[in-house]
Amino acid sequence: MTGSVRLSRRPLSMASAARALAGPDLGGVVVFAGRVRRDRRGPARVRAIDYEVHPGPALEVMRRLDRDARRRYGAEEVVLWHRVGRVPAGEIAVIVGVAAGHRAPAFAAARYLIDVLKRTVPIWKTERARSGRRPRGRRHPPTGRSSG
Amino acid sequence: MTGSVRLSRRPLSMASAARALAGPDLGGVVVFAGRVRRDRRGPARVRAIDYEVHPGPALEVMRRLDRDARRRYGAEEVVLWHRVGRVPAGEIAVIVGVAAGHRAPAFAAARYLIDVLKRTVPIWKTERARSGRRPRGRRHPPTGRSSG
Amino acid sequence: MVRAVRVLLFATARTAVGRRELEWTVPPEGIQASELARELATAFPKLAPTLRASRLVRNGHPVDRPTTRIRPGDEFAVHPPYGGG
Amino acid sequence: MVRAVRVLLFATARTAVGRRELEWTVPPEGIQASELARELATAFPKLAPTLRASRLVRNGHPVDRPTTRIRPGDEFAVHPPYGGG
Repeated sequence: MTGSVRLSRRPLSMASAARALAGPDLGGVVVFAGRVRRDRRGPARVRAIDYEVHPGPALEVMRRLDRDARRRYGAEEVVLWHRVGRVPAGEIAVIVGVAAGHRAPAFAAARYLIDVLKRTVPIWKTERARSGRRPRGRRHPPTGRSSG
Repeated sequence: MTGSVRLSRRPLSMASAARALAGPDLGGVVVFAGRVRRDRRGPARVRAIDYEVHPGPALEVMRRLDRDARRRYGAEEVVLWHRVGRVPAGEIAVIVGVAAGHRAPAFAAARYLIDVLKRTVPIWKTERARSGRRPRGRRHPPTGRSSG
Repeated sequence: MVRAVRVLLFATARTAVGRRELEWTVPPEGIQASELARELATAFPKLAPTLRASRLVRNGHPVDRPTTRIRPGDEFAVHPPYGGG
Repeated sequence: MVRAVRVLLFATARTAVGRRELEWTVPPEGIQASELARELATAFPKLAPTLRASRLVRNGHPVDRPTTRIRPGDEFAVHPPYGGG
């Protein structure tokens, strides 16, 4: 069931994720969505984040995370979706979802997936201010986050 | 914003919960849904769970949980919905959802809400087998769970 | 004149009594919560074990002390251990 | 005959070089990964600090040893620290 791993240039939907996590014996469902935040700390507001990806290796790592969630946590359905390209503030950049028999493993697996995804999947982000450029006065690395 | 607390005789939807948790500076959204499971341990399968509620005190405790999630965890939007009456296997009995600036408080608050809801909100469940009665051979208390 | 307490029975308390709700006559000056519980256990012996494990709730608020007075017109609920979710 | 390695540059590596992709000529017998990185850092001095913080990836798989040989036709990617989500 690694069809649940996806890189997408189109908006992501929590409703679609919930539909992908159905199953009559799956009592606990946890869905996490990371949204692009307007950054309030800098002189310019973040209007969007550009997500860059190295697709082959990214999908390979995501499929490994999917397998880990099933083996280690007993996740029975997994959603691991990341948007790429420009994502406007307020929209969803990443969704992880897990359905399991009970709530404890569902929470644990979802937390594992998002934490490890951020550290190990070859995806990078660049903030964009209103002009479409990086916010003025910012230093690298960008500090705006979708879900921190 | 305690309008997010709800007892409902109608089906609950994760999509509606996700819509209730929008906000441009809310980077982390966690939604938990507890579904009625068919119980595989007894001699008869669970086909539904009847949820009984004492509405006034239940809503009062749920509003307190909502406030706790905001104060202790920085949750900025909260969803705390419980279905009452007969809920067929596979359908959602409870949804908790949290939107916060970042993912860590969103996960912590969602976990807090479902754990404390189960222990402190005056809601009770009775399993129903295919016949509409409690599964044969079962002892009180019922062991079927929506989310363990 | 109201002379009764409205008793609400949930879950195992309901099945022990066979009803969701009772009108229970009490003296005009009321009755202690523990005494009302004892009267109910006497009238419905199957309710006794559930009562021992339950929280008693007066007008929507948990009864903290057994001496809390329940008066005519009050709602008195028997809350077995909760099990939502 | 293929004589070049396809070099992929992401994030800060891309901005340091000003391009997403390069064709980098190497000897027919290939070149060690560490040596290829050194050549790139020499050609693009702004890339040097990013290279030191980056993972090198050959044909989609992390380069574990600096002596790993990169051959003509290979894909060689520079992965700065990840930041998805």
